[in-house]
Amino acid sequence: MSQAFTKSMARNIFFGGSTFFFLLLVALTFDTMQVLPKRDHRENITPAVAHGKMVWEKNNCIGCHTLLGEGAYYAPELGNVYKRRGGEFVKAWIQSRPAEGTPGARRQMPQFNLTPEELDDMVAFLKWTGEINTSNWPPNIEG
Amino acid sequence: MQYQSQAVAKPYFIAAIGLFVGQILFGLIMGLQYVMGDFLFPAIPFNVARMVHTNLLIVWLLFGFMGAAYYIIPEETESELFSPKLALLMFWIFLVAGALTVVGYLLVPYAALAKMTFNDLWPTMGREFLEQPLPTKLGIVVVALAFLFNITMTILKGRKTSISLVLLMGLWGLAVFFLFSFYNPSNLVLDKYFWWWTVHLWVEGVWELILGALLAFVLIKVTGVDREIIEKWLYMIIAMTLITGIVGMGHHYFWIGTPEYWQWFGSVFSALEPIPFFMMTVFAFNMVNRRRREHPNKAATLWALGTGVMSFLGAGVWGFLHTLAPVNFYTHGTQITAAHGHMAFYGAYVMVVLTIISYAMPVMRGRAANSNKSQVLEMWSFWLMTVSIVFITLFLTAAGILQVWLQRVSTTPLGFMAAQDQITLFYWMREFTGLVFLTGLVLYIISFFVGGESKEAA
Amino acid sequence: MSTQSLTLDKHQPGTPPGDMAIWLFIYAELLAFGVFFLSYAFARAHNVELFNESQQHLNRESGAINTVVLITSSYFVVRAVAAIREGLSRQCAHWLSAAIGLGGVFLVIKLFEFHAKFSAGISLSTNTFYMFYLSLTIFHFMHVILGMVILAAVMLKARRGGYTAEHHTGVETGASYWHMVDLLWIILFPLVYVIR
Amino acid sequence: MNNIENQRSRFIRPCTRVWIALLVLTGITYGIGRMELGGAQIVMLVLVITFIKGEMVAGFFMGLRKTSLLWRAIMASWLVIVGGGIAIAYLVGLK
Repeated sequence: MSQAFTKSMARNIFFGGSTFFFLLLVALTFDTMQVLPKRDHRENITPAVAHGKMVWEKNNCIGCHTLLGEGAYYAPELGNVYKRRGGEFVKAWIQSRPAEGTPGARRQMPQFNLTPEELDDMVAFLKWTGEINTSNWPPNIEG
Repeated sequence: MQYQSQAVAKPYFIAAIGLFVGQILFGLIMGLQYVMGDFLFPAIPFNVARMVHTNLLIVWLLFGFMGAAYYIIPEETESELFSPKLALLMFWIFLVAGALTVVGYLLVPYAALAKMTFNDLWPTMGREFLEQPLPTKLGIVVVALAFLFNITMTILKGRKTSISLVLLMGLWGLAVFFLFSFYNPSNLVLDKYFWWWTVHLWVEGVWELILGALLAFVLIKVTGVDREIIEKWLYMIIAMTLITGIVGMGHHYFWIGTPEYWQWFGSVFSALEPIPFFMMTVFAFNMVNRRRREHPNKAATLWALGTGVMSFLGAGVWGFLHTLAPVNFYTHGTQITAAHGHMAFYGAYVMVVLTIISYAMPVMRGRAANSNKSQVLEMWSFWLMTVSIVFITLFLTAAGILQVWLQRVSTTPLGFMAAQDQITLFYWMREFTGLVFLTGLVLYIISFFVGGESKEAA
Repeated sequence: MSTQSLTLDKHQPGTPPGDMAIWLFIYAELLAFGVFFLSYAFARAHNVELFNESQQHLNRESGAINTVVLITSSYFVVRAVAAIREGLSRQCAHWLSAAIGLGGVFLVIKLFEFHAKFSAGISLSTNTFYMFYLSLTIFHFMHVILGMVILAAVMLKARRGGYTAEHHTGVETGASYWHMVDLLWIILFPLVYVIR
Repeated sequence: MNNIENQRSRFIRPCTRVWIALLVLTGITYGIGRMELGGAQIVMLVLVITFIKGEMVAGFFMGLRKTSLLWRAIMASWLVIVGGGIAIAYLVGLK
């Protein structure tokens, strides 16, 4: 290429361009933070919901499932599981996993030995998650 | 080897390759669990295997990056490392911490591990890729700071080249954005929003600076092309990377509760993200075609070219496939994402680390390049691994398309498990291809032990 | 000295003025804006009534005045380049200052527009039209600022006599970027304010 | 030096004429907006005017006029694609 393509100009564009777009990201983030309360309904985050999220994390549920589409793709989406199955089903399902697994089953879910309180809070968390405004994702109830 | 202290890179590279093997083995376990649900259950449930698989990947790439920095920086700054002893100490700390973490994952139920490591005091665990217990996370910060201190001091006292500057910025960025992993609010949307500041700004941001710097260094060495030319390309590539990639983060903000304008910002900017990868491919081939010397290390050149092509395919093309919001609406969180993830990580980061290892290891062992026999074997491993990853990606893409069709597009959508049953064949083919990949990796390791007449040191 | 060597500076014949790196950047920017413009156009096609209705509330006058301001500012920059090609550093700096001043006028007018919209409670999330209107104009607004920073750097160097009739790639580089900012607004104005 | 001497002696430079032309075209565009005219023909007129303005800025201000065909072609095709895309989108929206 011509000599008129200089390294110092390329460097300036790198610094200028990345600063510019980082500022744009910060500005958009600022706006997002203003809008989020209307979409995530944070007023409904009760202590039970918050604890439910901890239960979710402590058992590494994201290692098999997706939540709002993020996570592992080994097991069903759970962002809308409350709507799909209802709270009682979710609790019964988690409780009834055999510790040694089901021989010959297609996929296996471990027995996590959750307490009744943990189960309730997990369901509260999943219920709250299902009420987040996700722009109509997933496309249907199957997740 | 021009500087004594470059030798500290060697244990880093060896550890990286060792952990790479572990990563692949766990990948194979998971692949089998996709089709044989009770394989190794309940000893190693899928979520544990996956955590080990992804965490090992991250850790071995970090080992690779650090080793690369320890190798490159003395040569670029034309001075010995500030403290080789510190580098070696950090190596052992990082290795032991990493090993303990993996052992913890495997031996203790995750919830018990969380309890043992004070997760209740400051919950950070249980989020994808950031599953590490708090002490491990703090350990990473300490190791990273000591490492950065070492590298920064070396650069300060020596020659300042653009390559070392870009590498340094990338590494600092890596440490800075990792700090977001300590932020875990109970509001899931906020959690996810800033979780991406670590994950996205790593792999589609600062890591690409590291990638660019490593590639530029190796290209200067193997092609002998003028540093000025290579460095200005480097700047243009990373400029485009950040210009498109920073706001391109919006492609993760489509469906997690964030405002809808992200669908536009994310689509527009991430649609441009293939450009820097395309430039990288053009750059690599251009430089090799304009080479001023015939470097005896053909394998390293092959890896460098492969990085260009495969990162463009994996990150660029496969990323673009599902990055537009209307498409992503259907593909989000399916095997399509997995397909993209595999090829992008292999094509960009695995390959660039193997490139620098391929170039630097012979030098550290006192020769410009390995014997012909060894290089031929290494090139075989290159092709086996690369072709395998292409096929793994294709099979997962096929699986993903079918999954999307059956579960989301169809007027009578199937449930998740029913859809999975329909695509078992592709999972079997993926697993088989994974074994070919492992064969390639074994050959790669063997190539280090193949003797024969080696090329003299340059 | 022939005109040839003057106008071409140290360029290869046939390449545009300024540093080649800025041209790569310019094309990248054009691509990003182009995609954004087309996104607007096709989003509008799906929602004509909403776009037509919301467009009524824009201040077309300030949009038109700003077009004039930017075109004139661009013209001043042309004069600055012409001046430095004749080796007139001081004049070059003066033209550049005038161009930067007009950039400032653009920003002020735009700020009034933004203020009116924001105080009416309009934000990115109000509707698709305002999402685009605000995104496009704020994104462009930031480009005007960036362009002014570049021109200011060039102007300061010109004032110190840092450019000559033979060596002034820096002036041309800054000028090319500023013209791009102008060019983008020339499309943005009819697209967002006029077409209905 | 001939050209420059000529340019300096001329009262109105070529770039000044371009500037005036741009202002006039802007005035027309504004007038169309002011009258709130719409419809396919009007919009095509606005887009043609925009294309001409774009080419003038690119050619005379940015200096692409004196460059090789490739450089001019990139800019012209960008203008055509963006303008044409807007036109197509408008026609789609009429239905």
